[in-house]
Amino acid sequence: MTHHGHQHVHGSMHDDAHAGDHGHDVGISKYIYVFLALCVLTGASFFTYSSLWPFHSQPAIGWTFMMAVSCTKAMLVILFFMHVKYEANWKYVLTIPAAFMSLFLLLALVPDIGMRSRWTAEERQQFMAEPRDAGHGEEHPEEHAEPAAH
Amino acid sequence: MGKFWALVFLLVPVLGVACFVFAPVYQHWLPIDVSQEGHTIDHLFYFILWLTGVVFVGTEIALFWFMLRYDGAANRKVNYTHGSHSLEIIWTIIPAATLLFIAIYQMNAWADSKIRNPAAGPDGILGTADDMPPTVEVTARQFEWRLRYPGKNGILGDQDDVHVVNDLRLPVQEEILVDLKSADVLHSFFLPNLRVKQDAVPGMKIPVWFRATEKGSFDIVCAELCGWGHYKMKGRVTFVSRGEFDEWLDEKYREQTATVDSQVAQGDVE
Amino acid sequence: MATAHATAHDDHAHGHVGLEYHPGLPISNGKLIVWLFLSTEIMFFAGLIGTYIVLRFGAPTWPLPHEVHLSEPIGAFNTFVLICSSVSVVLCMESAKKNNTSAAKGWLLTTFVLGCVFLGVKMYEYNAKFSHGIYPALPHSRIYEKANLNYASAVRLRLEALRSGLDAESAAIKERYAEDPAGLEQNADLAEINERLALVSKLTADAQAVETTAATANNIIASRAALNGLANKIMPLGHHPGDESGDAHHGLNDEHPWLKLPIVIPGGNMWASTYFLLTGFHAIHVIVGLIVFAMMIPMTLGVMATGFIENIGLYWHFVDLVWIFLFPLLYLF
Amino acid sequence: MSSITVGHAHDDHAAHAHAGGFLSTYVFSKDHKIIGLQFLFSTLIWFLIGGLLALGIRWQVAWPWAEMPVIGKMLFANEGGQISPEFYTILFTMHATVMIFFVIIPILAGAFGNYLIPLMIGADDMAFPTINMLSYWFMWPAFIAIGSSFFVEGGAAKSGWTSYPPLSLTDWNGQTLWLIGLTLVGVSSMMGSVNYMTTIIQMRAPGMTMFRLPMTIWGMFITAILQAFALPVLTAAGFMQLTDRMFGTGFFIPEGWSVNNAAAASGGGQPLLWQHLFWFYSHPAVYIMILPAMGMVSDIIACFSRKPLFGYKPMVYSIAGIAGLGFIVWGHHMFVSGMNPALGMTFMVSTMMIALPSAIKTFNWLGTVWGGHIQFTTPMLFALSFVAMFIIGGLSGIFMAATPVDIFIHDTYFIVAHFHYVLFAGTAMGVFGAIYFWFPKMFGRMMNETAGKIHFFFTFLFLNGTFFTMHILGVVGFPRRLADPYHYQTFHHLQPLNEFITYCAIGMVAVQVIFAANFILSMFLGPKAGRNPWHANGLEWQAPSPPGHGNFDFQPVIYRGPYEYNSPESSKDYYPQNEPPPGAHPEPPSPPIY
Ligand code: HEA
Ligand code: HEA
Ligand code: CUA
Ligand SMILES: [Cu+2]
Repeated sequence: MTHHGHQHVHGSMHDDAHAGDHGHDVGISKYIYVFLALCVLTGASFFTYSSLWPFHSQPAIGWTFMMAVSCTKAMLVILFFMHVKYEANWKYVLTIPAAFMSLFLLLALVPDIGMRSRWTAEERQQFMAEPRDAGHGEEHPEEHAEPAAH
Repeated sequence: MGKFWALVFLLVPVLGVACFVFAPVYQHWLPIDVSQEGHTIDHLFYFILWLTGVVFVGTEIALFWFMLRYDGAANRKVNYTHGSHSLEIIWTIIPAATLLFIAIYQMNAWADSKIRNPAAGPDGILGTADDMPPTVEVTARQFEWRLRYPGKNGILGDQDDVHVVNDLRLPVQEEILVDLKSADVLHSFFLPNLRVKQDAVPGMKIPVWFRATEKGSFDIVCAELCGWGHYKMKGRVTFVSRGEFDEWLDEKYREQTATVDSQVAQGDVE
Repeated sequence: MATAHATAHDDHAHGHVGLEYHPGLPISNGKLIVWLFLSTEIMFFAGLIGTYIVLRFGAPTWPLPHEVHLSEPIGAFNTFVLICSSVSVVLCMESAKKNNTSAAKGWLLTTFVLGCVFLGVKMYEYNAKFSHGIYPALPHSRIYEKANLNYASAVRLRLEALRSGLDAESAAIKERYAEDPAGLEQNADLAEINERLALVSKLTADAQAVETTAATANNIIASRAALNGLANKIMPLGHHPGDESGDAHHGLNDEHPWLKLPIVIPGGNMWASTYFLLTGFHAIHVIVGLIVFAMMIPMTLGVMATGFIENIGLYWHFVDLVWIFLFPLLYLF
Repeated sequence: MSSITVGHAHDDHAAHAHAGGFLSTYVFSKDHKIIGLQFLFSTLIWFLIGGLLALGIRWQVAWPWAEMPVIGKMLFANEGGQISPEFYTILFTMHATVMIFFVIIPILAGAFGNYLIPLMIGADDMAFPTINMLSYWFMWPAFIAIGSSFFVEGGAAKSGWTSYPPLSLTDWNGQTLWLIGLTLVGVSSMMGSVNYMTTIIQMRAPGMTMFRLPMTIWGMFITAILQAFALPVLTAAGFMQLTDRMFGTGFFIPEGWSVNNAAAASGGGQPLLWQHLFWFYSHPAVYIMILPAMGMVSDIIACFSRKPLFGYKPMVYSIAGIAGLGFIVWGHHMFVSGMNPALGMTFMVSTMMIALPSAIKTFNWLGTVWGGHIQFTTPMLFALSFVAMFIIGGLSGIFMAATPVDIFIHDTYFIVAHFHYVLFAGTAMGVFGAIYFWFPKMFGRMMNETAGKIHFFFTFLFLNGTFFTMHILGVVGFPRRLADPYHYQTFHHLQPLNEFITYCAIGMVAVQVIFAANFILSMFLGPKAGRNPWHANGLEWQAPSPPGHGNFDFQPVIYRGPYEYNSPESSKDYYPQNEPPPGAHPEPPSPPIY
């Protein structure tokens, strides 16, 4: 094809993009520090799995901790590897609405899907797994209506 | 030409209003309401109809008037303006207030029809002794309504249950609680004459409640696409007096045991 | 804002004017479109991860990692691999910025290799699931949500199928050695088949016993206990402190992998659905990244290429970011 | 010196000034104008198909099971020339799919977005012409998937355009093709929308600040944002449905679910999950289907009222407000779906609030017409009818937003009336207006005004005959998606009304012949248009008609907003955006370059 394509090489704009960068350009060491931090943080969330983790009986603590760690890691990657720390304010225009929308989607799903056993039909309960702590002791009366009727 | 087009646009509010004025005359209107609570829905409908009707006529007439009045052929001087702050504020605040009012005004009716579940009994809490048992369990399936009454002992899910298809009978003047289920895909349990509509969702047991004020027989419509036979998924709901209802239920129970017995006698039952 | 004078077209062959623009943001168009693309990706993964979260926390129960042969150390290792690859991408860009093309090429290759390692590990992990019958659904899946009569009859059916298969096999061998009884006696396959048949008959008897107990027991607890016992024998559930490999159950299915009996994993089906969906889409994103990296290998990665490297880097970091959340959510929660 | 006069010699500057061969110029072109026209032609053809499918629907509803004249025997030989109930479900599913995904969305964003964005902001093309080209070519596999689905075993998708599981999981291959087609349309839209955003942010001519952009561009811009944030969720949901169908995952089915006595599926999910994810996209999508039309209509109304747009900034803010609120109202499609009723309450309040920005827009359009100097051209008539019709469609939305009322009217023809008023009477009329308005720019020739007015008159009449009466059906409770509504006693007496509606629908499709003829003939025979036949202010009108490759034969520099009609500053009744103010700059800052 003889077509050249229209790759717009905005030479001068490219310089603009890094105009703010020069002051921060401490080179490679910055990335190494971030890398180490990420490794340590991965180790930290992995720690919740080890037997030394004191809160095995309260999973919520572990979950919160891990999400906090993940968010920190995400921030490090976004700020340094993706250079967002050095970007102008437009970054907020993109990230904040997306974050809000995903959160709202999640929240609105909770009452229906998250609490989907609220209005459960018996037919479903027959096949549904039981909560782990229910154990073998107390039984729900409806569950008696199991295949016995076959 | 401007005049002509303005008149064409005037047809919209004129014929629109005429449509809504004449429709009731030809029974093209809300089907008769035989429910205790349906009138609140109808009332809200009329309220919104009047409100939007006024807005509709107002805006359409304004458009007509401007088209007539500011026809370019008349060569009037143009009113060069970029807008008006105070007008913007007025036409933001007034609709906002109106809409907010409708929003709040209807909440009670919504709560009555979907939130204040009579199953909870007088104390309003589910799972206590005074809970109301369901009158009937309706299971929608392609393409029929399976109905199950608790029978004499009032407990669903035992040998005593009465099974019926499509022919829903219910006592009049009593609070009815339906457990709505689906055996396959989505359906919707629509009683136009009671202003009741609720989708049946596989895996869910959704409570539906209403109270009929008049005897009679009405359509049960399936209002959610459920396959090729969606159009024929028709049932009937018949409201009868308590006595007639009990009698009918007894008879159905006898029929049912009779067929089961004869099947057992013939060895038909696995 | 100052008007940045940017020439739109570098090629004047078209014979039309190059126009001047008034850009709204001080970044290149390429970078902007990549960022916009990434925000659509955020919503895509928000849909997937959000679904996972509500399904998981709304589920009556969820399998423990060990029950679905999920190994946390492997997951952590893969997290580490991706972090390394993120670093190598930025280093690639830094080298390119300094016009150090060979170093840049080296870092690019490192990234590429790390991405491949990630996928290799992922394949190994998938295989661990598949070999245990953990698929999203029938016909391959062997997961049952609870030990009920359905389950017991599924076990019996599987055993019956095994028996008829083994019978056929042994008949075939016998036919082959019809004229050679001595050879038949020494045939190792036949011996093994007989051994298996013995086990299958024993298990069939057990399963039938459980089924009858469960169906006839006048007390639910006894029936439950029998059914749970069967399930537990096939694949024991629960956390086993000490077995860190994630693979050290000792049920019938592990002792005799050929049995492939149905297993009970409460919540296992939804687990499999979400796990494969999330990791699958993440893996697809990794593959796309690797394809681009592969295409970059013949390129000269000098100053001219920094913009491009930065953009693909942004994408790659995003893929890493997704994994940063997937790892705890899928492996550690 | 007015820059309009600059470069008159280039009026006939052809789109193919450079040697590129037929294929790369007209087929695999990267020029935004050619791509826009490609979208326009494709969508018009699909529009025709969608309209014919609608007639199939109307035929069945008015005369259930009656043999279709002439074509019945050809199409439904097996059923003795009648539509089968199954085919009826295919009809409305595909009618809606075609209309929404292959007509309205691509004609707004694909055709007009592509054609107008660079021209109106003073760019020579999109920021990424190759991606732009791909976004058109990704439509083709989708066209093929959806088109061929009619011929696969079991027929095309038949679970409604909403594709609610579990029904859609039991469907035949048509549904798989539907999902694939939609995913591809999604990919196309995504590529379009990120490209449009980049172009609008980065490639505006000097002086073209955000608040000097025409409303069309604002509509397109916000639409692109909506697409970018909402569509990926549908794509994710579509993949989940695809894996549910093909790999047996259980996102949308409960435990133990089985249909037709098949073995119980593993499940563990919830049918409502699809509805949430689907409407999380599809509610913003209804605004995707109207915001660009609102923008174009604003431009047309201001131009033919010869008066500045009333309240430019409130108009912009209300578009943004609609977009923002649009993300938090999706639950209003699910009031009776089994959704948690408390959630229904919150969605009701947000839905009420979304009427507010629409109200602001409506009043500002009226304000624009007020005190103007109205020229009753065809585009103006269509634009005014957009306003008149959108009011009806919007007000019927208020009934449905009221949760208790929605209990009764949900899934009745009241809903059908509502969305045809906003989609057909609103958007499609806006699109007709836009075609009449920008046709001279696209093809360098004018369309016939008389034919246009006849087209308008009958479309307007028939459209109201068709859709207004549907409100009445809805008030009786007449359900939608029903192959034979007279099965129910309650609806027996509605058949005459349905027949009337069908006659109007036939009339409406028939008068489109006038439009088609006018469109096709004018392309070749219409009088030459010149650069600015409507004396409009927008930058696109200062470029040649049709604009050549690279769009402008001068460097546009912008001095004012696009709505300075009858400005006291100018002696003419219009004042192009790039005309230097008297005295301020005798010469534009950058002299024209040739
Ligand atoms: C372009 C498309 C479009 C647009 C713009 C809208 C706009 C609106 N829609 Fe509509 N809608 C659809 C397309 C659209 N809709 C489709 C396709 C469906 C059905 C999908 C399906 O099920 O297949 C649907 C369904 C639908 C439902 C679900 C009904 C049901 O299934 O039960 C609801 C419920 O709330 C709703 C509400 C609204 C509201 C409140 C608006 C508002 O934005 C309208 C606001 C406008 C005005 C109100 C008019 C102008 C204002 C004034 C003149 C000011 C004064 C007014 C007052 C004070 C009241 N719509
Ligand atoms: C943009 C969307 C759109 C448009 C334009 C239309 C247009 C029409 N629709 Fe449709 N419709 C929907 C979207 C749309 N519809 C949706 C979303 C549904 C819901 C489906 C579901 O339930 O799942 C629906 C459902 C629906 C139903 C309800 C079916 C049912 O529930 O049982 C009916 C019934 O009357 C109907 C009728 C019509 C009619 C008569 C038209 C007419 O206005 C059509 C007129 C057609 C034309 C005017 C085309 C003319 C052609 C040209 C202009 C091209 C010219 C060509 C060249 C220049 C080459 N539609
Ligand atoms: Cu059942 Cu429709
Ligand atoms: Cu909506």
